[in-house]
Order: sequence, then C-alpha cells, then structure tokens
Amino acid sequence: LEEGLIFEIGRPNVTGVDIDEPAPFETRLGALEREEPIGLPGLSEPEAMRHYVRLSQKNYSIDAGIYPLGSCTMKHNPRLNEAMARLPGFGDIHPLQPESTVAGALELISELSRWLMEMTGMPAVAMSPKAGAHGEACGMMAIKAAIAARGEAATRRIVLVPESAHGTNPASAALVGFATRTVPCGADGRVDLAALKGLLGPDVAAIMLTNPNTCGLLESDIVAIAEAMHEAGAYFYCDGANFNAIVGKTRPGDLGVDAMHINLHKTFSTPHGGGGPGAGPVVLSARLAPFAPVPFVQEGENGLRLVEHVEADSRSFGRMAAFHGQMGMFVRALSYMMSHGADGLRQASEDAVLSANYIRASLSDLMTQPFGDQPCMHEVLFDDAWLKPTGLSTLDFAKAMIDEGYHPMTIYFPLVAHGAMLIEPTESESKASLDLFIATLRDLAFSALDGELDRFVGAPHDAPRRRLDETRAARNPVLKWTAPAQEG
Amino acid sequence: LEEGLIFEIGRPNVTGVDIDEPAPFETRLGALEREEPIGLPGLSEPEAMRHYVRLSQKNYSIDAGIYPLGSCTMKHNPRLNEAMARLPGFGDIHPLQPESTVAGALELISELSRWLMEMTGMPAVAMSPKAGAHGEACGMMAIKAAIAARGEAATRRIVLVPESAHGTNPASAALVGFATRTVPCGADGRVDLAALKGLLGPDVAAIMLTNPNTCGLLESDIVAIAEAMHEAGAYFYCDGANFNAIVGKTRPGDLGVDAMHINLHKTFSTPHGGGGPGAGPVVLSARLAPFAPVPFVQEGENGLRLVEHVEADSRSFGRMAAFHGQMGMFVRALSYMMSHGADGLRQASEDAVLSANYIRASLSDLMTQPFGDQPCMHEVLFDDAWLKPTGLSTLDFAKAMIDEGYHPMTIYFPLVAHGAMLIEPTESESKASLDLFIATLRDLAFSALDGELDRFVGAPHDAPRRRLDETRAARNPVLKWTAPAQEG
Amino acid sequence: MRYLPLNSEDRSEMLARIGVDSIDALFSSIPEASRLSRDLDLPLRRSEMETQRLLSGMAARNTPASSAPFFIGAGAYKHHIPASVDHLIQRSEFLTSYTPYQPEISQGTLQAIFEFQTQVAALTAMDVANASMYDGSTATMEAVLMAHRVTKRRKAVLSGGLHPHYADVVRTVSKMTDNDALSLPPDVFAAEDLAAEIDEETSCVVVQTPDAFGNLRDLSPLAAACKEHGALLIAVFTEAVSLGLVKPPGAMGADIVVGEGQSIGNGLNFGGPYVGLFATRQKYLRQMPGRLCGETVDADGRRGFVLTLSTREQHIKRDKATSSICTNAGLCCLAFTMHLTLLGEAGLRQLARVNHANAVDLAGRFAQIYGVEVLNRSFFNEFTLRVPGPAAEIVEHLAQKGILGGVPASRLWPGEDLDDLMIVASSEINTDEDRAAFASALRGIA
Amino acid sequence: MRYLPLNSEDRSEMLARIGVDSIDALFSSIPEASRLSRDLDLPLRRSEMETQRLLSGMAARNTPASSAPFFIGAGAYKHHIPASVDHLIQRSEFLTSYTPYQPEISQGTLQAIFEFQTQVAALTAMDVANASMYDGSTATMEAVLMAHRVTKRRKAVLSGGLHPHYADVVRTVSKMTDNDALSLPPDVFAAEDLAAEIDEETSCVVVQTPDAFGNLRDLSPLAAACKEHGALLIAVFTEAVSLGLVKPPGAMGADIVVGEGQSIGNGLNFGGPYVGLFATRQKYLRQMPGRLCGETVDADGRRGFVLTLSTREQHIKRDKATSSICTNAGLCCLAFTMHLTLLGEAGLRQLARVNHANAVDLAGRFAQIYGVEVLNRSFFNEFTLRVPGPAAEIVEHLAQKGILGGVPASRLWPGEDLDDLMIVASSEINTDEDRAAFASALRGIA
Repeated sequence: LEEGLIFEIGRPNVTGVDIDEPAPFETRLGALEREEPIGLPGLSEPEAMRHYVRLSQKNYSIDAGIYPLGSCTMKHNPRLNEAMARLPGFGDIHPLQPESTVAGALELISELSRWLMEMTGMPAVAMSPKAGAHGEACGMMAIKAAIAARGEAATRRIVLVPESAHGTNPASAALVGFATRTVPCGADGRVDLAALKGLLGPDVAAIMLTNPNTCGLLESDIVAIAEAMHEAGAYFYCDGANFNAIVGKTRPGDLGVDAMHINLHKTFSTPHGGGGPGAGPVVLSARLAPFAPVPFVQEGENGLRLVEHVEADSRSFGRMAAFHGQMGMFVRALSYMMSHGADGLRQASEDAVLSANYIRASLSDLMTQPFGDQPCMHEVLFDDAWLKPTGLSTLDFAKAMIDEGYHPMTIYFPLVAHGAMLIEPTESESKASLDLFIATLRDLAFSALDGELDRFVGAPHDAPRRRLDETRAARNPVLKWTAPAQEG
Repeated sequence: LEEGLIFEIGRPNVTGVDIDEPAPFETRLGALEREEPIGLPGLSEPEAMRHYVRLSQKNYSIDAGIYPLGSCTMKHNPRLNEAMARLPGFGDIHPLQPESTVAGALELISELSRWLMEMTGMPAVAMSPKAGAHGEACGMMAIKAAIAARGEAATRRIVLVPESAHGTNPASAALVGFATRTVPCGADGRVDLAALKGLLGPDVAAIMLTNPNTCGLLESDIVAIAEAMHEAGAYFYCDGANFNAIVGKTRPGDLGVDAMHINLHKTFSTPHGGGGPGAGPVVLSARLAPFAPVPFVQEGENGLRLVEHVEADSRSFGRMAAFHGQMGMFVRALSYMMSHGADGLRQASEDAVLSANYIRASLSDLMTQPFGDQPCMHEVLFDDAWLKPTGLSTLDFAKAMIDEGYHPMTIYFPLVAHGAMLIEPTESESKASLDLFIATLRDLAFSALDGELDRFVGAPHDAPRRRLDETRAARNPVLKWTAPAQEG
Repeated sequence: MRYLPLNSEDRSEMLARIGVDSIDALFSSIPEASRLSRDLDLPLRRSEMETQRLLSGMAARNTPASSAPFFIGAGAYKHHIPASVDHLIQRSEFLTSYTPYQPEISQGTLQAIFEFQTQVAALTAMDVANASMYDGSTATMEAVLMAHRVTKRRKAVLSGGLHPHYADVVRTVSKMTDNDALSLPPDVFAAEDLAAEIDEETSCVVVQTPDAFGNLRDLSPLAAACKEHGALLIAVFTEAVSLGLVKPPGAMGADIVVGEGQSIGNGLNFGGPYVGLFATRQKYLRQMPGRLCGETVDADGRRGFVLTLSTREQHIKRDKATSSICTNAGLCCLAFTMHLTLLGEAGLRQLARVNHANAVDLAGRFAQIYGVEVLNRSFFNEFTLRVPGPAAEIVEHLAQKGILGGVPASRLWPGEDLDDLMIVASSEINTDEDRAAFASALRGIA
Repeated sequence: MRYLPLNSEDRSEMLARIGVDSIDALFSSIPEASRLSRDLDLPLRRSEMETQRLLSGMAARNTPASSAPFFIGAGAYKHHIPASVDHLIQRSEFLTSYTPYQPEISQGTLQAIFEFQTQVAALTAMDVANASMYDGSTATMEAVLMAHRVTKRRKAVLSGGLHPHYADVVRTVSKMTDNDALSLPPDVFAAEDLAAEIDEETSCVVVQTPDAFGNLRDLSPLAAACKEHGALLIAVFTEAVSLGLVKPPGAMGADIVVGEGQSIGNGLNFGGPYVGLFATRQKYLRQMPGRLCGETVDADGRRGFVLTLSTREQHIKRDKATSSICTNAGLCCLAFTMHLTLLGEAGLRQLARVNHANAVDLAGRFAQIYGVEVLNRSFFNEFTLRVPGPAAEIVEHLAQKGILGGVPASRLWPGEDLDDLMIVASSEINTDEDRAAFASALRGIA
C-alpha cells in the first residue's frame, strides 16, 4: 500500500484535536487578523496515527539492525534515557522560570559538566551549543576572542584544516570569519607533520583536527602538533566527533587540546532522530575558558547560579543561542554516562575499537584500505581500489547491502580515500551480529568479483523504493507539495 | 534477515540488567535453594531491543491498517489512554495498599461503574471479571446463585444458546455447571422465537444471547424473548461483545436483559495486545444485583469503601479473581468514554453501523449473504456461496487479502453461515480507507470469478511467512524450544 | 470528535450509497419502544487536555508505590522493570494487534509466545506451558478443574498457605459445579499435614510456595503422597522471581504448576492486568486449558509458529472445551518474556539473591525490635511479622508516616484471629534507608 | 554492563582473529605518555534503577509547568501536545534512524520532512522552507548571514522588539565576522521607526511579530521601505501558534521568515531541543542554509523523496557552504509536523483563538487591579504588564505562592530600566481558575 502525503489524504475541515469553543470575547489583534486560508490539511487521530506509523515502517533504524555509518556513531539508544528526559521535572520546565524553581536543572547541568570535564581533562565547558557544528563555531569564536584579546585579531585569520576533515570544520571556521587552508595527509593516513609546520606562521589562528581522524586512525603526532601550534601562537581545536573511541583511554586536555566539541548524540547516545536534535558542548582549556559564551552555571556561595548575560568584568564572547542549551539531550547523556560509569565508558570505547578492528581483520583480505592494513580505532576505512576490475562503484556496493537487509556504511567520505567506505560498528553489536555482517559483506564482495553485476547495478531491489533519481531532484527542485491544477 | 529464538541467540551468562551484588548475608531458604540450571538465555539490552523490534515488524496491527475482524472490534487505540494508565497514581499502586492511600482508584472504579450502568440501563455492575468469557462466567454464576436462592438449583440446569453464539457462551455455561441446548436460527439470521418458546420449561435457567448477534443483525424479537424467558422463570444473559453497535441507541436494561458482560477491550478500545489483556465487567439487573461477586466499591457514609469479602448478611456468590479487576483497562476505558462523552459514544456506534452497511452495499452485488441483503448492524456477514463455482475456499480468499496488504476478516464464524466471512470495519476507518478496502475486495472477487486461482491457492506470497502448516503443528506438537542434540 | 474520521459530508455520501435516508433507518430493527429517545445522562465529549486533567486528578489522590518506602506483597510485587520493556510492549505492532489467528502476519506475537512457553516451562521445570491465563488465581482455578478432568474425581484439598483470594476463587467455582473444595485453616507456620487430607476422592492438592505467609515449602513428600492416592499435586506461586533462587515445583514432583507472573515485567496496576502462568506434564497436554503456540513450517519449508491444539478450546469444542478462556494476557506475557529475556539466567538469579538478601536484612532489623517477631523459619522475599496490637492499625499508622509497610493478615483472612500478624515483603527496590526507616517507624509504633 | 553485548569470551576470540594479544595493543598509537593510566575520577557503572533514582531526585527539585498555574512565555510556550505525538516520535524507526542519506530506506523520514517543509511554507505564506534549524535564535542568525550573501552588504538592523537572546546571537556572530548589527533599544510600545534606520549599507531589517513584548506588528510599511533601499525584511516569530490567527509575514512582504517552532509539538525542555523554522522566497533558494528535501522518482518511476540541493551544504561546499549546520532538529520537526497534522487548518485556528481568548481574559482581569497596567494595544497570547515595584521580586513572590507568573523584563534586558515590567503569556492550558488565581495573587502582592 502506498501512503499519500497529508495534503492528499487530509482535509482542512478535519481535525484530530478537540478544542472547546472559547466564551465570546473581543479580539485585540489590531487589524492583523489572518484572512486567507492557510492551506493546512488535518487528519483525525486514527488517520494521523496510521499515516505516521506507515511512514515509519519505510525507515531503517538502529533498533532493527546494525547502522554502520562511519563517523556517525549509530549506537544503542537506551530507553531509560528517553524516560528520564520525559520526567516532568526535566521535560516540562520553562527556561525562564524563576531560578528558585529549577534547582535540579542547574544541578543536572553542573553534574554533566563535571563528567565532561573529567573525561576530557579540560577545566571548562560551554554547554549551550546545539550540535557538533555549532560547537565548532563556539570553539572557534572562543579562539577568535582570545586572539582579539591578545590584539592579533587583524593578523591571525587562518585556520588549518586537514584534507580528511568533516565539511563542518571549514564551514564553521568560515562562519566565524576565518580563512581556511588545507593540511595534506601523509601516506599513513595521518596529518603530515612537516607539511603542517611549514604552514605555521603569525597568520595562523588555529588548527581544526579530528582525533581519532576520519580515516579511523589516531593522530599519533598529536602531542607534537599541539606543541607546534602553541609555539606558533595558535590554538588547537579538536573535532570531538570521534571521541567515542578514546573515552577513558586518553584525555584531549592531556594531549594539548584547547577546545573540543562533544557530540552528545554520538558519543553519549542521545538518539539521532532522523537528523537531530543533537547537542555539542565544548570543553575549553584554561587559556580559552574566560571567553566562554553565556549562559553558564556557576558555583556560587548559595549553591549553583545561572549566569545569563555577559557581565561587566567578563570576557565572554557572547551568546550562541537562546536559553541554556539542549537540556533534553543533557538528561539523556547524563543518564547514559551514569549508567556506564567510569568503567563502562572505557569498556565501551574498547569494545568499539575492538569491533572495528574485528571487521577490518575479517575483510582486509578482500577489500583494500587506502593506508594499508594497520590497526584502526573505532572505524575502519576501505577504498574502491579492489572494486576497480569489476566496474562497480562504491555506490553500487552500498546499495546492494540494502537488499541484504543492511544500512550501508558511510560512502565517499573522507575525501582522502577514493570511493571511501567507512565502517563504524560501535560497541552495541554482538559478536553474532558482527559475524553475520562480515559474512554478508564477504558474500557481496565475492559476488562483485565474480561479475554478478545485476546484484549491484539495479540495487536496491527489495527496499520501499528502488534507486532514486537524485539528479532529477536537484535539477528541478520540488520542495513542497502544490495542489494539482484543477481540471476543467 | 531471519530472527532466531532467544534460546538460539541468547546465552545464560549474558544479562541486559545490571544488578548490584548484595552485601554478604546468610540465606534463610531452608534447604530449598535451586541447584540445577534453569535454562534461561539472556540478551544484553541492545540485543533484546533488536530482537523484539524485529519480531514486532512481522506483525500486522490496527495502527498500520484496517483490521476488519468481525466480532473482534479492532478500532483505534488512543495513546492518551496508554498515558493515563501509566500515571504512577494508577499504574504503580498495590491492590492491598491501605484504603486511605487509594481514594482516587476507588473513585475511578466508581465513576467507570456509573458510566457502564447508565449506558446499559442496569442498576449494578460487577467489575472484577478479567475478560469477556470471564464475564460470561460471572453472569452465569449470578444466575445460578439466584436460582439456588429460589430453591431451584436442582431443577433449573439448562442454558439455551443460539447456533450463532460465540464458543465462549456454551463453554462458560458449562464451566458454571449448566447443560446447554442449542436454539436454532431462523431464515432471517435471527433466533427462531417459536422454536425458542418450545424449548422453555421449568428446567431452563437462562438464555445466552448475543445482541446484535454474530450475524451482525439485531435480534428484533428481543423484547419478546426477554418476556418469554422471564415468564418461564428463567434469566436473560446477553453477550455484550457487540455492544459497540448500540451504545446510546438502546439500552440492554430497557430490553429486559438480566446480565451482560462488556468487553472493555472491544467496545471501549483498550488495546488487544496480541491476545489480551481484556476486561469484562458485568452489568446486572435488580434481580441479580444482590448476588454480585466481591470485591466491589460501595458508597458509604465517609465516601467510597472497598468491600473485599462476602459479609455476613450478603448473598454475593463469591469471588471471580484475586484483587479488584483489570484496573489498567478500567483507566483506559474511562479515558476513552470521557473523551467521547455521551454524544461521541452514540456517534461512534452510528459510524460503526454506517461503515458496515457501506461495505455491505458496496459488495452485495458480488458476494452472497446467508440471510439476504438486509441492513446489518456493526458487522456484515457474507458466506461462500458466491465462491462455489470457483472452487476456492473462504480461507483462500482470506489469505489472498494478505498479499494486498490487508488483514483478513473473521472467517468460518459464525457457524450458521457456510464459509462465513464476517467483516467489521468499526468507526475508526475513514471513507477513503473504506473505499480502498472495498475496491481491493472487489478486485479480488473479480479475480476469483475470473479463475485466477494462483492468486489465492498459494497465498499469501508476500507475508513474512507463506501459508503455514497447521495440521503438522497439531499432529506433532512442538510447544517449546529444546536444545538440539549435541554432535559427537 | 477527534477519534472519528467520518465527517457529515462522508456520512451523507455513505447513506446515499446504502440507499437510506438517515442513520436511524439502519437502526430500525430496534423495537421502537426500546429506542433511546434521549441522550445518555453522561457528560458530553471532552478534549484530550480536559480528560487528562480529570484523570490525573484522580491519580493524584492515590499514593504510588514509588513515592514511599514500599513493603507490600501478598500476591503482587513491585520490582524494577527496565524502561525498554514498556517501550517495546507499546510498539504498535504488539499493542494494537489481535490474537494471532492469521499466523502469516502475526509471527512476531507467535514467536514471542513460543519463547514465553519455553521460559515458563524452564522456570517451573515442567514439560509444557500455555500462552497465559488471566492471572494466578484463575490459573489455580483452571488447574483444579483440569485435575478433576484428569482424575475424574471432584474433590480438591486447598492448603491453608494458599493465597486466600485464590482459595476463594476455587471455592466459588467448586460451589457452582457441585465439586468439593476442602480448605484448610490459615497455616501461619507451614505446619499443616496436607497428606493426611488426601483420600480416594481427592483429585488434587493445591499448595503454594513461597506460601501466603512467606514460608518456603518442600513439596516432595506431598508429591509422593499424592501419587500414592492417584491425586495430582498442584503447586502455586505468586512471586515468580522466587523461582530464580528456590527449587522449582517441577523438581519436587508437581503435576501442574500455576502462578502469578506479574512480578516479572508487569506493574502493580492496583491488581490487574496480571498474567497467569500454567505449566504441566506432557501427558496431560490435551487436558490443558488455554491457548498454545506450536512450531511448524510454511509452504517454503521455513520455520514458523501457529496457534495449535485448538480442539481443546471453546471456539471449537464449545461446551466441551477445557476452559472458556478466549482473550488471555497477551501483552502481559509479552512483557514477562521481555523482562525475563533481559534478565537471563544470570540476571534472574542475581535479582532473586538481592531480593532474598533485602528480606533477610529487614527480618534482621525487626528481630531487634521488642515486641515484634518474625514468624518464618524460611522465606524468600516476604515473611510474617507478629506485632503487638492490631496489624491493621499499625499499617495505617505507617501509611500516615509515609511508609507502605505490609498487609495485615486480617485483611486477607478476616475473622480468623490473625489480627496481630502482618505480611511484609522486601524486593530490590528497597534501599538500606527504606528498610531503616521502616524498622524505625515500626519501633516507634509497636 | 547491560548495554555491552560482548563478553570476555567474545573479546578473546575477536582479539585472536585480529591477531593482537590485548585490547591495549589496539590503542598503541596513543603516545605512551598520554595514555590514561588511571580510572576516570567518576563513579562506576550504576544499575538502571539507581540511575533512575538519582535523576528522578534531581527532577523532583524542579517545579514542572504542569504542577502550577503557568503563565511564562517569552520565547517558549507551553501547549497541550496530543499523546499520540510523543508516542509516534518514539517509534524506533523515527527515533533511532540517521539523517536520511540513503533515501531508499529512509522514505519515512523524508516524506515527513517534505510535509514539514510544505506546512512551514503554508504557515508563513512563503515559497520554500528548509528541513529545520537548531532553533529560532540560530535561524535568525542564519537569516542575517543569508541576507548579507544575497545583498552583498554587511549591516543588519535589529528591532528593539526582537527577543533579546536572538539579538545577542546575531550580534555575537556579527562581531566575529566584522559585520555590523545595529540594535535598537527595547521597544515596549512597538513605537520605533525602523524604516528610518535603513540605509544603502543595510542588508536586512530584523523584526519580530508578535514581538518580545507581545505586540503585533504590521510589517507591510517596513517591507516597502526595505524594498526601496534594496534591503531584505527578515520577519521573526517565537510563537508559531500565533500564525493560526494573525496575518502571516509572507503576506506582509517579508523576504525571509524565521521562527521558533517549539510551541507546536514540542515540550518546554528548559530551553531545548527546539526547532528553528526557516522560509524564504523562491528566488533566494540557492542562498538558503540548511537541509532540503525534494521530490523525485525511483527506477520504477514511483514518487520518492531525497535530500537535495546539497551543493549549498558544508559536506560538499565546505568553507563556501551557506551554513555549517549538519545535525538539525529532525525529531522536533517531526513532532511539529505530527501535531500540526492533527490540528489541521481548523484545529490550528481554533487553538489560536482559544489562546487569544485566554490572554484577552487575563488582560481584562489585570486591568481591574489598581497599580497594574497592560501596556499592549494589540497582542496574541502574551503581553507586557507594568507592575508597582520590581517585577523580578513579584515573580519570585508568585512562585512562592505556587504560581509561575511570567518573566521580568529585567531578566531579558538587564540594565535597561525595565524593572517594573513583566511579560505574561496565557495559552489553552490555563483554566479560568488558573487565571483567577493569578489575578488574585497579583492583587495581593501589587
């Protein structure tokens, strides 16, 4: 059964909400009452329920299968966390209630901050950024403010970004008014330290480095990089998207990092929700801490206190967003952290790395790796060199996985690998699940190498949709429903 | 992907629950500690989540499509009701808490009773029966107790049951120690009044009559039947499974009914949950009210009071089950009733009847009805006469519906129709949904009449399973998993 | 009305297709005198917000178990249920599906039932289990009726340690069917001699362990006595978690094992819905009440599950059925299975150990209170206290102090001179502080 | 640990396949000196029950909106959300899916986004809407940056009626990028002359309606002034429900419309997660930030949906992208769409009417209190009160009396001499009794 759009199945005079008629009253809208129809369809509750249940059934989900998207960290989302975020004491409090009525909320933010600071070895954290990229912007703003405070605003305007970086890195740097310069990647998949040093100078504000990097490799020169940056008067921003690989094993603060955002929705399992919401708190070194944005929770004489404005003697660079950050995500992340504890968090990182290497070791005889077969961290990167003789693309291979019941891995990222396939199993998969996944990929790989092209070129065959025409969508964008022209 | 049994994928030393080790202590188990392994597999939380999510995806559900099971009343299950039943004040109270701590629970039971009594026009209700059949047993026990109180226990031992009755009716009568005798059905699908009268005598305790009956027809002689029963010194038990057709239109009490169970999970939409739980309160006439079982909530001087035992001067026949009934279902049902109100409840019955007749009118040219084309109540009954020339069975037709994305109707019930197909759309379907359902059935019917047998005989083709071998299951029952024999 | 998709335009079109003028034409078979010519004397429809407000108001007039130190058991137990269980049973595909009569599109429910049956058989150490009964009390009643069928005898002997509600249910049905149910008096110390009550008319002996006073009972001698007289031994439990730590009835010779499954996966709910467990020996399979799920294969030879042996059931056998049960406790047994799967063998054993440890700790605290006495020699997570004075008043006092502290025996067995006894349970939900608060409050009152 | 499926046996086997001796061998690329050689100074793992207990304890130290007469708005609004919305967004397939980069197995999310985009465009009366931003404040910031790109100018004029947090966010980014953001002083009476501030360097004017003081503003004259100077008009709203009753910005000539969508489908959550709405005119499509979903067909010609125009986005365009946003507010926009679908046109209009009626009623009650003054000539469901004395103290007093009664203007605009103003909202959740209690309490204090 095909499911139409609400605009096709709904009607403007149908509603799934009963609202009592108000007593007669005189409006006070000035002359600004809406006159025209809005054009919104309504559905009764049974119809709405069915519509969205049916839509949901067209989605893949981590609850139903492994979601091996490298760099995205699709792991188990405990339902305890959902229940906790929905406690009225968290879910049903207003950001501008009197402080005396939200003591527990401030306590939660403070407690979460403590965990984040200890895990990262950093002395401060800005809680308000709303997602990873927003956190990057926050970190870069702190760096910019620090540079301005040193009187170097006009000269230090360059941010170094490795080839393998997430696209958000250069975009966030640009948002904050920096120019970016690319740092090449060495033959081992890591930043070329010599090349990096060659780029350093009085015009360089910072480097944005993902660690472990997007090739799934730990930047082993990281301490040297940090030292080089600091010697050159620049800052070290770390993209924390892959922090889940190293929790409890090493601390960014101990490596010389000045700022790092933490994706609560990756490392600490607040669910992705089909694209969000996330949360991106940013830990800051002592050098950057004074520039942290408002609001923040401060330990005061009478307990915790909420600072909502840049106070007179403050060097805070300003505000990232309205209110106090992604409280709903804070609750989920703290629930996750408290459940794991120090021991469980380290074990989770170890299991994530173990599982990625297990996949690597189980596929490396068939599939090629751009930087050779070396231990990886929480994700393993293959390229398409091994597919060359077959004429198939990474996309074909990925789409064929769908017919086997799997969501594909991340493809064509990072850009440093040709036809990249980046696999991140996370710690949430059982060995049986990994074994079946490996067996399926091996079967597909043999099939590709044996020339069974139909299995790939037409894929997927068994999904709610066959391969979709993305070019057509972009060439003639249809971005909303419009009523078909009336006949007649 | 196939999903194994927990016994195949789980391991006894794996757990998805963290439980702290207790401080050392001395057991006080006597000598009765368990020694042998239990044989229970465990799954970590992510594995358990995935296992049951995947299993769920093999189920049809009312949320995803029309579920036209006649006599089962699969209607929309509002999620408000689920939320209300989970309020800690309802879901997390113990049946033996001090009465002073459950005032709201008694209030809810009292309020629900009030609604049930007014809707049925009956002066009393026994709340504790756990499902429809349990309610039938409760009603029959009240009748038996009343007969015994009249000193006729030894003589009045026969219960009349129409051919078209639910199987629970004779089974419940038998459970209570009655013998049953079958009342034939007339050419119009209704009880043959003359035949019924012929069966009456001093040995008859009661009739169990479903109204509207299982052919979807209202027993239009009902008042005469009630009078005949009463004149003969017998009682009139009404099976309330189909009460949803007549709420607000007529009241069983006004028709002369002495006892009727109400399926809260049918008429009042507490969800079926794949087979339960239900709830089957029984309304009672003034003649039967004194015999109602404990416990019950009584209006006392200081408000409501819970009566848990048969008190000295009471004629209560005893107890149906531990504690006070299906509280969780009570909350859901009352939430449903309060949402609808008197107006909405009547409208729901009208819409249910309207929808059934709409289906009837839209299919009656193709499919045959055992008692001719006459207005039906909330469900419409077809037989297989029209399928005769095709050689196909009702089962084949039903299974073919699965391939079209539909759950089949009730088949082979009631027994009075040959190859019965009993369709109940309920009030929850939109006209668009009904139209599509009708179009699909018409298409299938034409296909059958055109001799496209493959579409039916092999059906279903596109379900999680093809047709299952029920004979094999019954011949050699395998009712639990057993470990495969070890190799070696 | 938000739940009704049809609007007046739809209704008119549909009436037109049907060929009648008005909706009332479709109700014309109701005798005119019996048609309701007025509105029901009930409130009109309410918005979701208003309904929620009213029901929340009622709920607020109850004291939830989670809001107070909580020690009530006596047939219903509060345990921590993992959040994932409630999430999973609310999946549309489980919550809003029907009894799996069409197996091809109900494999989810069917496979879960098959897992449930296997788990229950393992827990009880029996051969076969059914797909659930309404609750423990009705399962007990069904077990007695089954024993009558098997033995073709009509007398049940009920232990004085059987939950009194369960005994009431059995007695009520026995009275209706002119069967005999011999109830022994409340057996606080598990000292009754049940074997002495068995005669050649006895179809079954019904005995509970842990019993209603919390005592653990060794059923083996009784099983031997039953066997000797051709009677069946029906073992009952109300606390399924106990089976993680104590010897299962099946290992002590029970012929039928029934019990309440609420305490695994299901909340208190003021007494329902709960889930009745029912297991027996293979040889009695065809006399078993209730639904059964069995394994089979589909047309392609793939394993699948179906409801089976329905020739025992009411919809086929009608008045000759082994039970009148139809709707059972589907979703509750699903919750049971999910929780037990999360626990697994290791988790259940650990959970049971913690329960026992907490009860032992609590009993130890009470032992130090002058005038209070723990009567049990053995127990799992529940025991009986003798208190100085009417237990009902003490329980009420405790409630006023914010402690839900147990059930007075007089509430369960009124008129049996047990006024100074109360039954107290302690599970993993109780903290040290909870137990200390209870002991301290009791010391203050007693 | 309950969330980790691997046990030590699994780990050993996996290490063996990998060919290393220990897990630490896989972490050998961490410089030895930087390896953490101790446990983190944090508690060890906790059971679900214990975690729940601790977090519930924190939650209990807050006062939920539903527990008191509640009148706080100022950018976040409490409305009744149908229970079905929260149920639906918790479906595994929505909650635990990723951004729909693989459209063939993400049609559920994609179709819902397409519905969302259409709904937002309709509500705002604009041509195109994106798939959501983080919240209203960041959407406003993105709108200003977009206006700079479109006009190739660098100066934004910010109305004194703009939510001060929103203004702060715009100013913060402007400062970082050496752009100019001219903020007008708090404009209590909607009396500022924004048109007078537009010059040839002005890229955009940012104006909110209903504004932060609750006033409704006619944007049409300002739109004309913007057009005249080649600047864009950015219209902002923080209360999406208002669009059911008031003239939409698109009908008054706005070029970009941004706003907070929280109040439809989303709870208060102490400020987040919320959902930023972003709509503009077709001609500016390629300058738009954020994700877009578009219609296309699959290999069989069936309609389907995909993410499109990603050449604007960071993962393709990197430092030339129209925004750095990646993760947006997916699940919140889903909740928005579901709630709005349940409302439909008729429901939204009725909801908006009830909100307005309740606010008018409340304002009427306040008008009768000596010393208290409603300052607005027009408003939707929120207005500004002048009170005799510091509003911050009055709000605190009200809280102590169990009423959550509004936001002191001094909390939003500190140091601006607005100490005697408070901003008060009233939605459909307020009963007559709530409003009477508020008025009576205020009379007692003021």
